[in-house]
Amino acid sequence: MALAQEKPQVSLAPQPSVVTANGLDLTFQTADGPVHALKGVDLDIGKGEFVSFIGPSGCGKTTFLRVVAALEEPTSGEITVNGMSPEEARKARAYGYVFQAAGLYPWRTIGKNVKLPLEIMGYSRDEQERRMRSVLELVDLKGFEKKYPWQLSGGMQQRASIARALAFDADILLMDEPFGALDEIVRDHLNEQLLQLWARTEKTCLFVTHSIPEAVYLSTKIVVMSPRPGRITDVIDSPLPRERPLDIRDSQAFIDVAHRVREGLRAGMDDV
Amino acid sequence: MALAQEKPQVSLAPQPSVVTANGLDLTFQTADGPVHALKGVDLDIGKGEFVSFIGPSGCGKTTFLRVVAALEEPTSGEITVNGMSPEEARKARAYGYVFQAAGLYPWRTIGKNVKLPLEIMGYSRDEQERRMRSVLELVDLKGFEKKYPWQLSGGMQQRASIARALAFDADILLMDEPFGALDEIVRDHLNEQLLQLWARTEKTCLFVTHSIPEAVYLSTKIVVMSPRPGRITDVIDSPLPRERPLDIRDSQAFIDVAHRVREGLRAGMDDV
Amino acid sequence: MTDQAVPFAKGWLGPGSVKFFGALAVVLVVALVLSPGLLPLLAVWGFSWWLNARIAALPKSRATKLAVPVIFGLTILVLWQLVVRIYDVPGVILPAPTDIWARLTAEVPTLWEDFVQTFVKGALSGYVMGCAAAFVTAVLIDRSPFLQKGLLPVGNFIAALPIIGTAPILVMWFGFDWESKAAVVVVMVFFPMLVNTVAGLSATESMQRDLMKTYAASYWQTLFRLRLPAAMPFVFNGLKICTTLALIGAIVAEFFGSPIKGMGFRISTEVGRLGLDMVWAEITVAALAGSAFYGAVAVAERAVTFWHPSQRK
Amino acid sequence: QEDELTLQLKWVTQGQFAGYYVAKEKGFYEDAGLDVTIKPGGPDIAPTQVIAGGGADVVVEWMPAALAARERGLPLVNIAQPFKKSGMMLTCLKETGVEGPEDFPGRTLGVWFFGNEYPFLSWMSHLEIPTEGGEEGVEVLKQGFNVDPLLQKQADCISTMTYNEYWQVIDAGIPEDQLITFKYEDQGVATLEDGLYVLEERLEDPEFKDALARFVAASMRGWEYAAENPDEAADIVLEYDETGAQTEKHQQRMVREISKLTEGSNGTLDPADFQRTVDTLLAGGSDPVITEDPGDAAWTHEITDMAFE
Amino acid sequence: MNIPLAAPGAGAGRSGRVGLWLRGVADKALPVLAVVAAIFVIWYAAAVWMNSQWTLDQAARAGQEVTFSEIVADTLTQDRPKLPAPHQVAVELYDTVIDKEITSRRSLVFHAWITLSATLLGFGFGTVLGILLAVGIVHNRAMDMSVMPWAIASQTIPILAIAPMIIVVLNSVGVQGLVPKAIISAYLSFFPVVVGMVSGLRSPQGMQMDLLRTYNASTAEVFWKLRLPASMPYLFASLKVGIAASLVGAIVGELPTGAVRGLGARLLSGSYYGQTVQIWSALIMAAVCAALLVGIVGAVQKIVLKRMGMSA
Ligand SMILES: Nc1ncnc2c1ncn2[C@@H]1O[C@H](COP(=O)(O)OP(=O)(O)OP(=O)(O)O)[C@@H](O)[C@H]1O
Ligand SMILES: Nc1ncnc2c1ncn2[C@@H]1O[C@H](COP(=O)(O)OP(=O)(O)OP(=O)(O)O)[C@@H](O)[C@H]1O
Ligand SMILES: Cc1ncc(C[n+]2csc(CCO)c2C)c(N)n1
Ligand SMILES: [Mg+2]
Ligand SMILES: [Mg+2]
Repeated sequence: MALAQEKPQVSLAPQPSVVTANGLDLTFQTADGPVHALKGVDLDIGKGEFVSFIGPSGCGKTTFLRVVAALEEPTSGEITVNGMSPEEARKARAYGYVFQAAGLYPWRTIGKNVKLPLEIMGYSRDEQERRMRSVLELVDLKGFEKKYPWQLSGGMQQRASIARALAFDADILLMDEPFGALDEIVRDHLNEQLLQLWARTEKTCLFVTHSIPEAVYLSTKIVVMSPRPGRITDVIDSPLPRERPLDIRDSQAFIDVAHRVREGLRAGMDDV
Repeated sequence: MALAQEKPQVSLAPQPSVVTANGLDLTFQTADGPVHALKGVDLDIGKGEFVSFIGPSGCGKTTFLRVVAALEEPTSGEITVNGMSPEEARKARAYGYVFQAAGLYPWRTIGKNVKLPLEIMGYSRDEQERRMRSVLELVDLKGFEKKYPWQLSGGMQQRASIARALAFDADILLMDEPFGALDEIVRDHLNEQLLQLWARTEKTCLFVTHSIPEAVYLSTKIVVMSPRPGRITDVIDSPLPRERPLDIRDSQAFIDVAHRVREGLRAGMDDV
Repeated sequence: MTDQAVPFAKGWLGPGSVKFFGALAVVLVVALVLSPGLLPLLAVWGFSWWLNARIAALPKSRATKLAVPVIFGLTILVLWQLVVRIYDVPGVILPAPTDIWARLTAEVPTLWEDFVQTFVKGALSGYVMGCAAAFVTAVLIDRSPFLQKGLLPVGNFIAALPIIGTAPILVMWFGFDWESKAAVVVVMVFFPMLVNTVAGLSATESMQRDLMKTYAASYWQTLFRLRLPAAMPFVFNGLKICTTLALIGAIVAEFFGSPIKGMGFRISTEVGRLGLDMVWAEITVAALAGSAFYGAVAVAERAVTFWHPSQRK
Repeated sequence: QEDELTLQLKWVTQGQFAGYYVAKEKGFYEDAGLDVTIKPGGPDIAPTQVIAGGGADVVVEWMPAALAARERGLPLVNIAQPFKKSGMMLTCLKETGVEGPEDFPGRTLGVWFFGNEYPFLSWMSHLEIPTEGGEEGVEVLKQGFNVDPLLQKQADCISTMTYNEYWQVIDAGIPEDQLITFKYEDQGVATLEDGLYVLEERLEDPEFKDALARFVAASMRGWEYAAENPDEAADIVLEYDETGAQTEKHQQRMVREISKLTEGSNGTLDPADFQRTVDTLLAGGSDPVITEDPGDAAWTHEITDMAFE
Repeated sequence: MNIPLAAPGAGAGRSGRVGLWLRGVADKALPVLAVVAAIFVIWYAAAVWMNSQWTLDQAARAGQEVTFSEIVADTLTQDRPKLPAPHQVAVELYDTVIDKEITSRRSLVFHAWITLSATLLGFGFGTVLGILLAVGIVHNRAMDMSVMPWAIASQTIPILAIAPMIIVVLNSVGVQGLVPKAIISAYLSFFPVVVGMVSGLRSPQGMQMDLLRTYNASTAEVFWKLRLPASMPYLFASLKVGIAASLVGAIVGELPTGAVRGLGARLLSGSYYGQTVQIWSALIMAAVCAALLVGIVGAVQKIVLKRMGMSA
């Protein structure tokens, strides 16, 4: 809690804002009474940043991402995406969304799964084919176009679903625990690839995770949240360089950031 | 691979053996042909040890635990539990098993779930009640006897299932990724509690996990496995003291062990 | 799940209802040109449609959940009445709801006697015997995969025997009174119930079974503590399917011989006598009894399988 | 240009309706400028309802059912009556000890319903035997389609027709001397069977009346031919039976038995027979089949007069 | 449901794929054959027991004594047995299925075909109606709330009771022939289709729906690209129930249409004349048809789901 005050909302990044939230509040009405999922969330995300959201289960990470994606409407407060309302941004195809589970449609081949957004957005056949191929190559799935999802391992499916989100040119990538279900080794590998991809494409990434090392390893900025009502308790700008080999995780700088994240999480826990 | 040779099967612990495996092999016959799940597994676990099993998905961790619990029969090789065959050990109620998911019966209240093994083993009503209460207190679930499993959070359910395994006096606790589905904070908390419990009760624990920090934090011995056919590639005796505050994880000793585990996992991966 | 349907309902409520009434007006004018008789029918239909859409868009509550189907049913009745009156449908073809109601209230003793004969003696007793027998059989063959693999396909085959054929045979075997009706019901409900119970008994997750194994639990302990409770959602699914089968079976069997009472007897006799209002009165009783029977089993299901995800909330 | 007519029979295709099938097969209808469709009946078909629904122009029906329908507001009119006598009877097993109607109380009797129960009910009220069971009354069963209740000894007596079910009992292996029969004719409660009926309002149409007259004339030709050539008539009936379930032996016998019932009628309704039927039905004590004399409106000689002039 | 892939230690050995396949067939066929054999034994015993009353009665009427072996011999060869012996039914089936030309009215195949054509048409009607209702229910909240309870109530009405009325009413508006039968058959088959299809169309999880929302897909696109394909397994499961119900409906529909042709007519005419053997053979034919139809739907299901990549 205290940490949040110490770290005012001064972004060091000179880039233009991609997502800005001001006093965002969201309350769900349920049979058991209202659930306060987000409370007074202020955040500013610049272009090309990689922002991780971390916090205990149920603290509102997914909800925040869904608000950005216009899948949920805030009860009060303001949010803009690329300077427009989230709804307009969606219609302008501003973002790709990667869900926690791969969520591929089992009746479509990998290739056709990747083409799904392209079909809906009315790309030409040739263009669909071209993009599908290039994007599958990007995630190392060349040659798997004709396979069905269940013929692939969990990690490969997850990569396919990332490919699906990359297939159309969205500036913003929203990822909700994309690697939650994978084992550590595969996860490390995908983390590495994701970083490379991000470096190459200059997209803005919003990434939800439960894993402290993952958050620290990937992000330029880490947002720590506390549970009900979901608030931001700390925003940490990472001192790590953009170039990050896997064993940066054994470095002291890494361990320090991880420690701070853990402390932030603790502090949030004790509040409740 | 190389590590396994460097570290011969010399257990430093002077305690009597609880589980000994010699050249254990297990092959599943499936429609797609045989699956070699365990190959030449040699292992010796002393009384009161806390042994973690770590390795990539599908490497046979669960299978090994199931063999110990007599839920699976090895194709060849020898295994004894408390000096008897696993089958006899089961009939002697030598162990409690905690599955990956909580696996509580949804039609029973938490209290009744915990009483389930006691009913089956023919404890008296009073004794059932007494043990249920004490064991629920142990896992911090006092007052939840009358609730149904779905009314509890995932972490609470998992604790209830641990309580269920503790309710009868088994010397051996087999736990298959009991905290796999929980978030980091809750997990930390449960890890701490589990360690305390183990210290208090002097049980022997066999613990499967995917998380390197978890394995290092909990264990006196870490068994690293490699995938198909599942073999043991490294057995690491932990230099950490038995008394372990949570922030031991930022210590150099901890990081070193974690590093060695990660290297072991890497090596196993590259083989395939 | 249903909230995905909300935007539609919303559309008709706000500015949409203007559109809706506009469209309705156009339809009405067209109808007027085609046949003036259609006018009141479409007007009633349109109005209740609008009303229902409006109620459905309100937050879900006990009242709206009841109101919508009731309004729908009333609309059908009013339309029925209007069709019969406007087009002067002869009563020997389709009586008006008011005529049916008049007959229903006038013949309560007969209807009650028929109800007891067919529903209580025939359907209910057959239902209880058939379901109980199937349940016991399922538990018995549960230990033998061999018997299961043999009985289930054969059972499916036998369940496909049409009742029109089996009913006369069973009437010949078991006589005219309710015993043969119960026998027909037993035959009809036995296999659906068996299949569901067998499926239910194997519906436990392997982890739940393994847990029992780690306790070295006996067969009976596993059965009573794990498999029967886990089977209950399936058992109730079977019980629900069988409620409608039971009533239909008992009624149909009466077509093939019966004492001179019973719902099936009355229906077939009154059709021959052109007493269509009485026929519909019996059908009303049958539908009410069937729905109530189904509802009662559903309530029991809720009480027993309260823990199942489909029953929670 | 042929006039189209649809005839709804009371029961399945069998010798009972030989005249109509013969007339169709032999081209008598065609000769009369008619295209006749014959619809077989069955246990689930009420001819009265079919004609009310417009599914037929003419129906073959028993008079009690037709008069009952008339009272219910379906104005059926008898236009011809090829059957002079009733073929209904009650057949009992001798071993049950039933010797006469006085033995009926306490017995179980099989009766056809679906509009065919009226003759039985009026007979019982003649005898003043209640049909609600008990010591004094008779236990009535709704008899199914066949004679099984007698064979299985579920009933002491069952309803049979002289031309059909009776012979099924015989064919099943029970010799005639083991059976006792009570013909409705002999009991004085006979009612007219198998007449031709149309809806009253349609008789206002002269063209329809003309077609009906030709139809009745051709049908009666068919009946005459059937009476003279019973075996050929049976073959024709078999030809039209699409279920493929009838046997030649049974149908030949049936056509011969039917001839005994059609004998003595040229198709014209005898008003005395009509009155006898009405009286029988009205005499039903507390629960008569019809409550008032329908009067002459329930029949007409117009068609038969036109047909046979 | 949760059958483990293979029991521990239940190895297929060296026999390989062919052996495995043979084993599979034997595994399935043997128990069925055993049960069928048991049924035959019971059937024969029951035939002797149930038919003996008639034999004894007849002997008593003729004033004769009969020995046990005479009883057995007689009970298995009666003309109008209470329960025909299996071989009597088999002979009748042979006569009417194999021995007759299929165009003959005495051929069961002919009658089966008549019933099947009404079944298929009715199944078509029922399926289309069921799917349309389901689509309406899923997309329209008012329909969702109002249709379902009445659909359930509609199934508690005994169809045999209203079948004659349906036929007469349709007749009076000029609909005749195959269609009325098909409508009755559709009345029975639409219900399982509605129920299955509603759960099928609602089976996509929130995430799968949200994915399309992030693409700003229209309702129609959601239907074609997500709901419909996702509903296929549910659809086929209910089609199997539905087609069996259709067959029953077609048979029921044959009674009030004069029962002139079709399996229903065979059942009834067998019934009028006490031809139990004929009833039994028609019954078995009907069950065979049902099994066949369900089998065909199952085969189509396999093919479709395989082409959709939804079966492993
Ligand atoms: N549709 C909804 N209706 C009602 N409550 C909801 C809904 N969605 C989320 N919530 C509640 O809002 C809170 C925040 O949920 P959210 O899914 O954003 O958490 P999260 O941080 O993503 O958690 P996790 O790490 O478990 O995914 C939770 O308490 C949850 O129960
Ligand atoms: N009953 C079974 N039949 C056939 N193969 C099996 C069976 N159980 C496990 N296997 C196979 O044996 C191998 C080892 O499985 P096991 O469950 O022990 O892995 P694991 O190490 O526990 O993996 P995870 O971390 O994913 O739980 C896997 O390849 C698995 O597919
Ligand atoms: C259910 C049933 N209802 C009525 C009759 C009566 N019936 C109408 S026409 C006719 C002559 C044919 O034998 C008979 C007997 C029957 N047989 N079965
Ligand atoms: Mg989440
Ligand atoms: Mg495992």
